[in-house]
Amino acid sequence: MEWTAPLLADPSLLFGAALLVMLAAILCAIVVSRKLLTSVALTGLFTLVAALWYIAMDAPDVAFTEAVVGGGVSTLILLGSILLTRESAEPVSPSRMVFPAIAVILAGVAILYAVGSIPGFGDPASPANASVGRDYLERTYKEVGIPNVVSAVLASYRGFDTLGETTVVFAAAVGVMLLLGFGERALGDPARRHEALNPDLVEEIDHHVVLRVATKIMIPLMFLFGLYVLFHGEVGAGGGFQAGVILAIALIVHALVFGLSETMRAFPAAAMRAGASAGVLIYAGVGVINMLNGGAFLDYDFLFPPPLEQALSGPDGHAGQHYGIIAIEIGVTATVASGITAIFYGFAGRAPDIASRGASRGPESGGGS
Amino acid sequence: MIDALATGYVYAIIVAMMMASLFVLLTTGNLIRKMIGLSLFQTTAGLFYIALSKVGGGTAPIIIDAESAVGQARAARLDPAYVEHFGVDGVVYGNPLPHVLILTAIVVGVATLSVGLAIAVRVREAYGDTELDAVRRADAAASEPEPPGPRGRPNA
Amino acid sequence: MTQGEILILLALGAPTLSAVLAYVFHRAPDVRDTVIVVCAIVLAFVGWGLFSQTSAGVPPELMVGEPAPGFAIAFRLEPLGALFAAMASGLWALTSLYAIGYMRGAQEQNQTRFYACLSIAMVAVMGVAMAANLFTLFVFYEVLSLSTYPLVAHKGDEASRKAGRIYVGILLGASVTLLLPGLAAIAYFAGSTDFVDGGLLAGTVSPTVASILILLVVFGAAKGAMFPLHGWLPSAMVAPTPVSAMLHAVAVVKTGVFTILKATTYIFGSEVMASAPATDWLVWLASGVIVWASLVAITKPEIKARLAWSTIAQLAYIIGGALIAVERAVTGAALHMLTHGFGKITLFMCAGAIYVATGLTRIEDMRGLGRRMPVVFIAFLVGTLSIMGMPPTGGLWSKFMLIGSAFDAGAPQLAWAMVASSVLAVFYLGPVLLIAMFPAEGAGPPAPFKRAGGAPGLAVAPLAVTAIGAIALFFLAGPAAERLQALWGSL
Amino acid sequence: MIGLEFLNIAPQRFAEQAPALVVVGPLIAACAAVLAPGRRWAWFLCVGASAFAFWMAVVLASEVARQGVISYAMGGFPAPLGIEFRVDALSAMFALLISGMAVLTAVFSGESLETEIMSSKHPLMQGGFLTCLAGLLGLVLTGDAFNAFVFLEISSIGVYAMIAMGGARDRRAYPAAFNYLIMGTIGATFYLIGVGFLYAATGTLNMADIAARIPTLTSDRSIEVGLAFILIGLALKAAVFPLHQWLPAAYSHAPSMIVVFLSATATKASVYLIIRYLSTVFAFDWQVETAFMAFVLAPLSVAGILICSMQAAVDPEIRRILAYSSVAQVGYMTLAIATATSAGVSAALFHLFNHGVMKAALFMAIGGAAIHLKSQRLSDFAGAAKSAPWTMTAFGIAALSLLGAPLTAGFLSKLRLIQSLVAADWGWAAAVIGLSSLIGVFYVGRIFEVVFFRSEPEGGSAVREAPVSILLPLWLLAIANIWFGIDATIPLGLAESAAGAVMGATTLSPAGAP
Repeated sequence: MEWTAPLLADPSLLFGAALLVMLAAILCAIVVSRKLLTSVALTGLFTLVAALWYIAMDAPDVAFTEAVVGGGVSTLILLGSILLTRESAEPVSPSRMVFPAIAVILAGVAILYAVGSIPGFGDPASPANASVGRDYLERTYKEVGIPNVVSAVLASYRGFDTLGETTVVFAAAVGVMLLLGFGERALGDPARRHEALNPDLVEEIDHHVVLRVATKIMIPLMFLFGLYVLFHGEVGAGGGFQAGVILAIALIVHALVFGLSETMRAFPAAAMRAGASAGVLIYAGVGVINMLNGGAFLDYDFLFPPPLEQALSGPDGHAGQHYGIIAIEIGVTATVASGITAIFYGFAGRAPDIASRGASRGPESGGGS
Repeated sequence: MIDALATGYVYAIIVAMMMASLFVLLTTGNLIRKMIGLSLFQTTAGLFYIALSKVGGGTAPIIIDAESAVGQARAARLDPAYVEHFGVDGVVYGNPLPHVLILTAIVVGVATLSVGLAIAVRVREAYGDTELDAVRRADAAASEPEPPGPRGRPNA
Repeated sequence: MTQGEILILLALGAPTLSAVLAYVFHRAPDVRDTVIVVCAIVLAFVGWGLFSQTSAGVPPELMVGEPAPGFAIAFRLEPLGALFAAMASGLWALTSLYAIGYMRGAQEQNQTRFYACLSIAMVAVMGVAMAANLFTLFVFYEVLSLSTYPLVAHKGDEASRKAGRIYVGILLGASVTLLLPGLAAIAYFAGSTDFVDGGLLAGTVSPTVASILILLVVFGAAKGAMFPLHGWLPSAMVAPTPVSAMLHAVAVVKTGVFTILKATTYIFGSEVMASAPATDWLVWLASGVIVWASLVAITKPEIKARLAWSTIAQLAYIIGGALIAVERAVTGAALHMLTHGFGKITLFMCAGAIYVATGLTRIEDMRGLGRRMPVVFIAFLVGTLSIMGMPPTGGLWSKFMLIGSAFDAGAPQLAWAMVASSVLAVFYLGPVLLIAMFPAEGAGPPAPFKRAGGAPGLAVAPLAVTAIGAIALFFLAGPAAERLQALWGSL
Repeated sequence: MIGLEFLNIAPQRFAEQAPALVVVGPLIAACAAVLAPGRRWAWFLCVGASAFAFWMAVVLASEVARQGVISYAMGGFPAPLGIEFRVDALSAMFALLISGMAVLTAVFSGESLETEIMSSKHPLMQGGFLTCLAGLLGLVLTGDAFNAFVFLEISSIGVYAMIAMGGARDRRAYPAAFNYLIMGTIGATFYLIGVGFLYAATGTLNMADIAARIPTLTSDRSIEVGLAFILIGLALKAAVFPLHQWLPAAYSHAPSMIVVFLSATATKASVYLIIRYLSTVFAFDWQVETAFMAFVLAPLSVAGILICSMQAAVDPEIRRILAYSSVAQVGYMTLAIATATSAGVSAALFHLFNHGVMKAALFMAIGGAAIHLKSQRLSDFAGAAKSAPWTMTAFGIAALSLLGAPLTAGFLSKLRLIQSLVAADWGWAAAVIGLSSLIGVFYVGRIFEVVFFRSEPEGGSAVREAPVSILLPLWLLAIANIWFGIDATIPLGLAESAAGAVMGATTLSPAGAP
């Protein structure tokens, strides 16, 4: 059975083509722009459009993640670091471009040469789509018992990858804490506490009582939404990771409106550090419990001792898988939410120094004796 | 040939974008811009994977009942033989595996980005600039007179 | 465990122990020096034991292990090695005594490190002498290079560090770039690197390949100081005199020529050597070096430099003999190792004694010293005679055999070069004696002693013993040569 | 086979879980270390977890020796549905090397961090270190191409930050770490793209499964390009010339603990993955690959060996000398691998093991001796042997091993390399190794001369004897350098069986000292 691009049968293909062209245009703009702020804004835009394209490609989970991460967290960190660094990049002399250009063109030609032998776009019979990928679709409901196949693969079949991914976030949080500290300086010096973020911004916000009130209502809602995304991940798009990012963004919004020191009092950096490692511990702990019950690492069928598993799951089975996935998703959420918040504290806590010292060198506090 | 163009354009555009972001990354001397390039490069690799996962006429890989309204509507647009052959229980789905991989890759990307930017901030604090050229000049100037004592930062 | 194995272990163990104990007792110099001398004397007896075992027809053997397939660490004595082991261990005992006298007299720094390195060098020499295959030999050869580097750079000033750089650069450089690939290639062609009577490679390689391998070995073993890799030897003379005496008259340079001798005898064999064109080139080169180095020696005003250049010439004798690779030549070469060892160490020790007593190194300053240091200069005379190959020293016999075999083997150029060099030796060593014994009229009084009482007894006694040894060899050369004949009898 | 079987005392049920435990142990400890109340606790956790990982690695290695390849299905889902840990002799060897080095580094880290990093950050450093350890171990055990990517990132992302922590002493650490991050991430992304191509062509991510499906494909264009991308990506991570530029700077400015560990393991893990792809996923007799190795890998290795040796010979900073030498040594390994013979791979692995042992000792000695010395210029080590005799003697032994002096591990590995090259009829390559050894004589000689024969500067040297907790692992390594130079049963056995596992039967008989 051949697949011959029935464009009309699948309107998302047309939609996707348009989005791709948009992506290419945005990227061109990034290549030529030298203003860092413009580049960052365009990068945020790029990821949002990419998220749309993912939806067109039937990948809502990826789209969700890309939107919250690329459009949210990445852009935020980039903006924060521009605040801490400089505004525009030096121009690149053409002579410096020769070698990279050759390398890039060579690599591009190589890929295109290979792409020629890849089965056509959208081909359901391609090796990628016909082998393991299809197996998951056929087996998930029987073996794991949840409708969202992406969640099932993510949390169960390839749960070990996801443990790794959580560890990466943990490691990044550790790294940023090492490099930039825990934002302690925002707390340490009362005189500067108020300037924790861009002083102009803080001043502006003070006039906006409406904004403060609105934020006070918004943040619980965001928390609620985060929890919804977490627990809804089995059924629809979403999951622990997206939930964690949303929770972190809620905290960041709080910090933007009420000042970093307020947020750090409510959610201390030490708690974030604990949360980041607790998340990984929960995840790995589930795996260890599985091993103790006689299964392989992360084999949630062994989350409960076999008799209890029988009792809990009834005829359909999969109680272990359900609870296991929820448990590890909670772990992921904990690590991601705390980790990203800690990263944000690190960057934001650095701001007063830079602001007060201008281009001079900052003091040594991240390390050294 | 036409077929190849009709389906291959996706990969062509993605590869072009991939290479453009790599180009930004390799040429610029600005740390922040380098991180932007790196982040875009990773995103475009994600686009490539997701392009692989597309199944014509498919839907998101969240199991739905073929008898439900949504399922019926989905199936109605496709050749029944096609659905029979490539669908699972009467519905054609996208390939979930690349989605999972790219979810992971996105997370890895943001982790790298934050660590990279944190280092960039420290570079700026230590050298007063985020251009690699300026950093190089400062290092060259520092190593020129060969001070006999510790060569750490002046205010360390 | 057989007696042979015990002897081999002792031969390696005694100097090792000496090195360790030197560090253990570094705070008590007297204890340290006593221990070193005791170890050295034990080793001398062990060396003699090895020699008598071998000549009694029960060569000691010991297999240690095979760190890499085809490359075993193993020991087996044969007459050549037994002779070398006996000579080196005997001379080491004397050198230890002498070194203690010298180092104390000259008040050198870092004595513990010095003795430790000297002892390790001795481990290496014994390892080289007893090696059962080229790999083992190579291993200890390298250990020798590395352990003697601290001795050369001993003083730590710029000149000695520079000498150390040249020393280690040439020796290690040559061995890793030439000898090691040569070793790997030999192992590749023959499947092992064992020393086999009649030659390991006999009948397996073409003359061209053999030529390449011969060149790799002869130049790779740069300790033999073959031109153009001789530069390290004169520059290493900045080392304290016991080092020059022991290492650059006995251990290091002899290890170099011993390696070549072993390789030509047991790896290549006389037939391969005779068929390879490289042999001819090298014989010509050796002949040239003999004459040229002797001429250079005459121009050197420093006594140790003169001795060093003389050594380069004498080593070329041995290499020449090794290249000819027939029975008589190899016997002569081995014997020459022995007689030259005794003669040259005597000369070096004399130079050292003079230095300790007066601080002088230039020959022209030594006027009239002969009357004040009679023992030293009589020994010097004996050494000179030995180098020249004159009776009543053993040097006569070894030169005789080498020259004779060179004529027999159709290499008259080599023979004539040796004759010329003997004559030139008169010109480079004679002046020392002349100036010291018969100073020119009105040249002023002899230089005063820098050290009260002149050279210490510990620095004089050993050189007297070696001088007597050089004379004794005149009578013992025959029996020694007979022992060596056993080597050919087994063919 | 490995001489460490006596440590295999785990109960059977425990041993069955060893593939997972070896990674999960350090991972859990990493989280705990970050939560640790004080630096002592963090240090204990670090040492304990590394020791646990080493024990598990021994269990794994002896199980592999006993029963052959071990397959462990993560989550209970068999490959290719789930992620498989596939442990053969090659993986076991690397797991042993990495975890063994981790134990020594962990012991070393206590005092070393004390002087380099403010104490409130020690738990974070230890946590980051353990994360990296878990990542490297996962990298060498996993049988899944994408999972390897994840582990590649786990093992690097904390390291980038930890290298930058050297900036407190020397601000050049920051740009160095940044460059490493950029290069490392480009490498990882190239790898990711390469895996994408393999996935597009075969539809699976399990390495063994990919290998099984490749022969059934009609066109191998995407396999070729996938291979190219994977190898370029890994070569970046392994610092294969000319993609090594990040390494010297990163190694010379990072905190000692990180350098000690990375120099012995990090680039090695990427070399592992290169071997894994070349041998297991693709076939060594595949024509494209043979051509690639003879015409790309071998010339690059030679260039790397010679150029980096020369750079080491002229550089004024001691750690950078060693870092350049590391790149040259990686060149030795890739050169031997490029012969595509079992003897070559075995020699490369043998050298890799020995090089880990010697470089860790060298960096450890420098880190220990220079504990109060902020500079790393070679000239500041003048006369160091006087003020720190124990530390510098161990340093000297390791330097001799680097030089390839007989009776040290380095000598045997050099000999094996030359032997394998001669046996493959690559005499010219053996000559290159000889030539580079000659240059090695110069740079090691330079260091030696300064350390042992230069007199101390006026006012005494700033170099001090290292504390006992550093001397202990340091001397263990120094003794290992000598021990493995005399009796190489353990590393040679590991290398032979590892090469045998990926190449089929070995051509050289396994050695064994009587």
